[in-house]
Amino acid sequence: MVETNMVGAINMALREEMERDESVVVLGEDVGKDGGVFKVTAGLIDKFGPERILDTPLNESGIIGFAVGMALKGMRPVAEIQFIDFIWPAADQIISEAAKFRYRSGGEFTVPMVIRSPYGGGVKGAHYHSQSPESIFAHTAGIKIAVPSNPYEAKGLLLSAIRDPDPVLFMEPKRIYRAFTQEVPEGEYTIPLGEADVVREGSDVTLVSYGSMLHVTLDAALMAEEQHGISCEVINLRSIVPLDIETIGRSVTKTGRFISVSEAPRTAGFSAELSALVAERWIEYMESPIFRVTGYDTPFPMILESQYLPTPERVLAKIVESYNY
Amino acid sequence: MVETNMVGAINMALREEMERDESVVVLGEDVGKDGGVFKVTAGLIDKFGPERILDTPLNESGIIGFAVGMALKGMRPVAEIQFIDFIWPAADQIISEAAKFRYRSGGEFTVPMVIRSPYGGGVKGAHYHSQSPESIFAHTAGIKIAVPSNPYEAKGLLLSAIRDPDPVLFMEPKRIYRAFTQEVPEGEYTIPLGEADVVREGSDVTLVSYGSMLHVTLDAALMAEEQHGISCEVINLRSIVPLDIETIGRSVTKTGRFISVSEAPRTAGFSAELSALVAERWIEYMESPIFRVTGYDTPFPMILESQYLPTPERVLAKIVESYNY
Amino acid sequence: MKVQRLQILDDDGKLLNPDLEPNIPKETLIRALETMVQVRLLDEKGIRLQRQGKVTFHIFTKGQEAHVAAALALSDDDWVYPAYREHGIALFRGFSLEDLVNHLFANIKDKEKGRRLPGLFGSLKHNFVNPSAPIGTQIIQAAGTAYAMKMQKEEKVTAVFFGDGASSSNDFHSGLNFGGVTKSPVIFICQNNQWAISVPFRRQTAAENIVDRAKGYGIEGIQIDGNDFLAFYTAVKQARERALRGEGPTLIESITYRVTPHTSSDDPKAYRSEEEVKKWEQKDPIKRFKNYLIGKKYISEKDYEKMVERNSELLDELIDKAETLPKPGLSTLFDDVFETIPPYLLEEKEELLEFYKEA
Amino acid sequence: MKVQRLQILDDDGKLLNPDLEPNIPKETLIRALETMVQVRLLDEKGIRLQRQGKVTFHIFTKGQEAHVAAALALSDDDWVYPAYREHGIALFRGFSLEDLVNHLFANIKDKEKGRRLPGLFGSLKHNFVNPSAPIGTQIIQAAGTAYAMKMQKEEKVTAVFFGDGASSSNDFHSGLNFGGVTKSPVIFICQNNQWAISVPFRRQTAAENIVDRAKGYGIEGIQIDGNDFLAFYTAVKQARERALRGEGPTLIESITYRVTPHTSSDDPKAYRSEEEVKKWEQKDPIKRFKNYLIGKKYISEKDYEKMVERNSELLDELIDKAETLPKPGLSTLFDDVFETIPPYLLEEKEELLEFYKEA
Ligand SMILES: Cc1ncc(C[n+]2csc(CCOP(=O)(O)OP(=O)(O)O)c2C)c(N)n1
Ligand SMILES: Cc1ncc(C[n+]2csc(CCOP(=O)(O)OP(=O)(O)O)c2C)c(N)n1
Ligand SMILES: [Mg+2]
Ligand SMILES: [Mg+2]
Repeated sequence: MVETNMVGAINMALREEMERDESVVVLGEDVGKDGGVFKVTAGLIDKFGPERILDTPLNESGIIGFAVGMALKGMRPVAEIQFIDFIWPAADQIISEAAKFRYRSGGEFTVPMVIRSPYGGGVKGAHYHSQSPESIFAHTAGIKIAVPSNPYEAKGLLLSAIRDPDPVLFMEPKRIYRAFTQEVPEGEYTIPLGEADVVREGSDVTLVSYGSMLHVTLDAALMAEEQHGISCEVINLRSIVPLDIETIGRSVTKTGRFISVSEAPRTAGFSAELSALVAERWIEYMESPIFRVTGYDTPFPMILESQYLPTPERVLAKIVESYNY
Repeated sequence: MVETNMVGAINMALREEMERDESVVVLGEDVGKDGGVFKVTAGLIDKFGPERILDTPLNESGIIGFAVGMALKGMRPVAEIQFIDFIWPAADQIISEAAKFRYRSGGEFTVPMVIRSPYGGGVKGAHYHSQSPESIFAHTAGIKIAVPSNPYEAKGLLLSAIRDPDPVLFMEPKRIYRAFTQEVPEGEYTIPLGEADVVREGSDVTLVSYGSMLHVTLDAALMAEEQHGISCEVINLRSIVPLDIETIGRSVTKTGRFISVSEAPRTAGFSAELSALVAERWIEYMESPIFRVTGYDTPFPMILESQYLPTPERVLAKIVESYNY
Repeated sequence: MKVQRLQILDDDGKLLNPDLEPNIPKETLIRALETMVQVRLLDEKGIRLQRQGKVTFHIFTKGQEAHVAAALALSDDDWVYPAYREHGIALFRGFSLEDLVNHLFANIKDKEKGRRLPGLFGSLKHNFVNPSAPIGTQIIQAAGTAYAMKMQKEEKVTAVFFGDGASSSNDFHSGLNFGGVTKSPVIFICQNNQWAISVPFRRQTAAENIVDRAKGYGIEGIQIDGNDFLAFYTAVKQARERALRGEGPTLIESITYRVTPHTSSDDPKAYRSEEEVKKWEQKDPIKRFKNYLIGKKYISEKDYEKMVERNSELLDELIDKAETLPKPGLSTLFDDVFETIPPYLLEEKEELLEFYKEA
Repeated sequence: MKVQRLQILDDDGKLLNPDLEPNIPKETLIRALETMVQVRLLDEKGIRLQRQGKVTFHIFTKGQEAHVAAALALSDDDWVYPAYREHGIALFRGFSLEDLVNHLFANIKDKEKGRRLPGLFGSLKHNFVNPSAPIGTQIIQAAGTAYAMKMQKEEKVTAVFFGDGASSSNDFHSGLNFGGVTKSPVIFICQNNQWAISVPFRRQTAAENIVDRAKGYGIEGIQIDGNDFLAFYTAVKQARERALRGEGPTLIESITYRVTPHTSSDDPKAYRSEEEVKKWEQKDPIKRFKNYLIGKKYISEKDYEKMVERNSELLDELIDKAETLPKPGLSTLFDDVFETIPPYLLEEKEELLEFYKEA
């Protein structure tokens, strides 16, 4: 066991997996000597050398396309996009290539690769160092998406992602990269993609979230309990694709109330998908509207980011509204 | 009045607008002598010359980035992406640039431009000549989205789009480019972005769709009436952003049943947003689950495309399920 | 500064420069010619099938068959990323005509399971990568594959084909740059056939030649007569040797011409003159290569005619068979999205199967 | 083949080649020096403010102040797309220090309404385009703006700045290609400062020079000593003249060096030696330009010191004022998404205002 933060846990996962499996390669901008702008890959180049920890030219479609080509040839690339806001030049290589190779080749050519990228607000990063585009990739058949919410999960999910036979987008909530530490086992353990975690049991309202918003949600649940005696069940999705619909169903049929919390803009965000799923499957259980607490439909701001982002208070208000409906 | 199909109506809109406004420029691959692979820009180069009908190199981010630069300098570019499946190299120029310029510059630098692109299945185009990525752009604050469903709308919406002070994605349902003709007025008329059209009134079930799926939906409504005596109200969105939520609300509070129909993959598609809106606003009116009929969460197929796409029969089955719930 | 263009055969197939004649076994040369003939026949029959409504689409290759030379210059273990006019390489490597015909019909024996436009096929067994439709994406992927080969310490190279249009794509830029900076064993082959659908080369770029880009990426460049089988062979062979010596990538610009429409959906009358096409038909690569073989007395005109006839009959048989085969079944729709189908997709599958059982 | 690099001043600011000395009025030169001094001071004060937690972020410019020369070579009506180390151009054109300081503080007078990282500002009035953060995107936009100028028949050009890292971006490729093929009046200025955060130029590309790319796009290219004010001026001036004569784009590669960390978030100790930095500090562009002006007797060392002092005091005053101003209000969050706020966004705005009124 090591007491470490999320940065440390991801670094540990990469280090161990690269020791275990020669075919794992890390590539991206500044991942080498610099250890990445968040130091997630710190020290790896000393151990594995500049061929396996490859500093690339500044071109995200290049990074992903190059990784696709490596994956096709039997490597297990872990590509870093420095901020997920910079992923768009690579959209074609992700959406048209990585996600479709298996299907378009009738199962012959496969792309086992991971795209790691810090996402989300809360660090005064403004428009281009803050966004959460998970719903866009969730809409893309052929790619899985994992979002850890703590160091332990980060390591376990990343190991699953690297070993997965298909492309996985691994979104790292940078806001909590160093927010807290946790005991993380050394050596091998995995958390399967597609299994949510009920992190708090409750009977009145179901709250669903992931990544850094999970903590906002948990704070709100605590406040709801303490201030209003409302008992919230909190589900941590951990992976968005595949989605653990069953766990959501089990909870919502029990509580009859549902709120999802995500920080991306509201329209067509992943919260919309969660609402839609509940509304088409379990509407007869619902005792109040199916709510979402989200970012707003504006570009990501800077000075006003704490008002833009969901806060425990905003989630709490919806919990109370839902409960008293 | 001219009797014309959608290709003719769009061509007419471009021609008239270019005559009226010198700053309108068309650019894209093969838009010149070839008139576009669907002949939408046929003949325009003869009238306006190769500077205003600009054949570009094969690079979609180039097309959009070049158009952004023109728009900033006071032009009104109408950029064609040959198939919307090829829009991904331009994702960065659309999402990070066109959509955010006004906001990031405090309102100073603006990008009045249109991106025209054929979308959707039904032409045996397989993975890369069939997709419908509207939800991805709907999730992007700062860009509007219009989707006509007939020649009349195509012209009226396109004129609004070109005159709009902000970037507009104009998605053309290629499957019905030449499917039918209609009387289209010569000269000026516009259909505002943000106003849906109730194309069929009804009392039992609300159906919402747009583009080529509108016709599938209308066929289903007719079958529901004829075969089951179920009265469907059909709403044609015409624009997805801004969305006419009011018209949807008026209908669903009357019928108490809701189904949206869109051809994109289900997960996080635009139908999810429609479901979420209804579920958070009007759940107490609902007498049955909030349904969506969509494509599946696979890459777009070829041989099996008629099974992949929503059909009147599939919509009808949901109507009956909703009605009998 | 005018770029030198490598040419070994003249337009009639006579040796321009005997010193440069590569040394290739007779049988290999004849097999190459046969492959080129098969490609030409597939073109003729493919467009006919499309006109008859029997296949959905056709992509032409006519006039670009000299690409088969690359299959000789490469080892079968080398990876090839085709654009979509290079299936001669797969055929030369042993991908069967039967599989190809079944693919065109998108029938139940189609390895691509009826999912692709006819012509967009690959074969892992033949190290022939399944192509995309988005233009250019394979260029950077090829660089990555070559880098993997280097890491895996395999004595292999990766070759990638793309058009003049694709030279404008983003992935051309990143591909050449990543390939160069990692000194990966990759060969970039631009089939500059002068047109990207209706856009002529002079509107694709202001550069005089695509090969002028090599220096800007610190890699080697060579321009060749792309209708000259021997020049094609020689350039690829040299590039391969350089790559294996660790000297990095080569950009080969093959000057050729698309004498046909772009695809079955295209009509070039709108944008180009017939004269230009006529001129280029004089440089037909099959004619030149065949004459070279006749000149060397490896075959006779008669042999060639028989070769055409034999392959034509074979193809007709395969077509007749392929036509009768059923299409892939409904449940294949959900295969291969992921290695294992996740629960939500299984639900969708069951929903669809249930619906069409009922219907 | 070694590329020739244009240099007019030596490392001490003496004229290397008097024949090439441009003819610029004394007052203009002094104003340019003052602008460079302001830029340097903003750097020193900006990083201090960031360290004190008063502004959120700092981007350095030190060592790249010679870019101010471009402002002299261009007309004020020409459009400039900066990367993010070129605010000297805005200042030279009259963008006020006060506005810039308010921007750094993201206060209520910030034209960018507190939305941007400090340093990412533009000004329509000064034809100085609001920059992105994604690297390279402005290069193709600049080509489009230049094309618009041509269509509008204005006697103007567009100049765009970007780094060596940005030369790898997709938009570099499309920008130079679109600019070239449309022969638009655009000047591409690569500030090759040898580093892209921690990635050295030799790992950015295998090309020896960025300027080697010009030929591959059929455009003109020139390499300059980017710390030499006079070389910078001359290259931009010539490029502008070519552009206005309708001869198309020029790629200028300015060889310079980032003597500072990348931004306030960066620590270069991890990846480079101090020696290299020291060497480049000898080529300081302000020192060289100042010595040139002293050599011409346009100013004295004393004048220069006063100039620094005066501007330092001015900046301190502006900083003190800016610090006290409030931040932009909550309702600005929803402005400028579109020209007119649509109903759904108005609803969101009301929801938020209501919530924070209650809270
Ligand atoms: C990204 C992208 N944009 C547009 C298209 C449509 N398209 C298909 S082929 C083609 C022209 C390709 O030209 P070139 O690369 O020269 O290859 P050629 O067809 O001449 O062999 C175009 C524009 C596409 N497939 N992908
Ligand atoms: C598309 C994109 N990828 C990554 C980044 C992160 N990033 C910011 S600046 C930078 C390096 C830029 O180097 P260069 O272009 O040489 O400019 P310089 O900072 O040296 O002036 C990187 C990688 C970014 N802003 N945009
Ligand atoms: Mg071509
Ligand atoms: Mg740099």
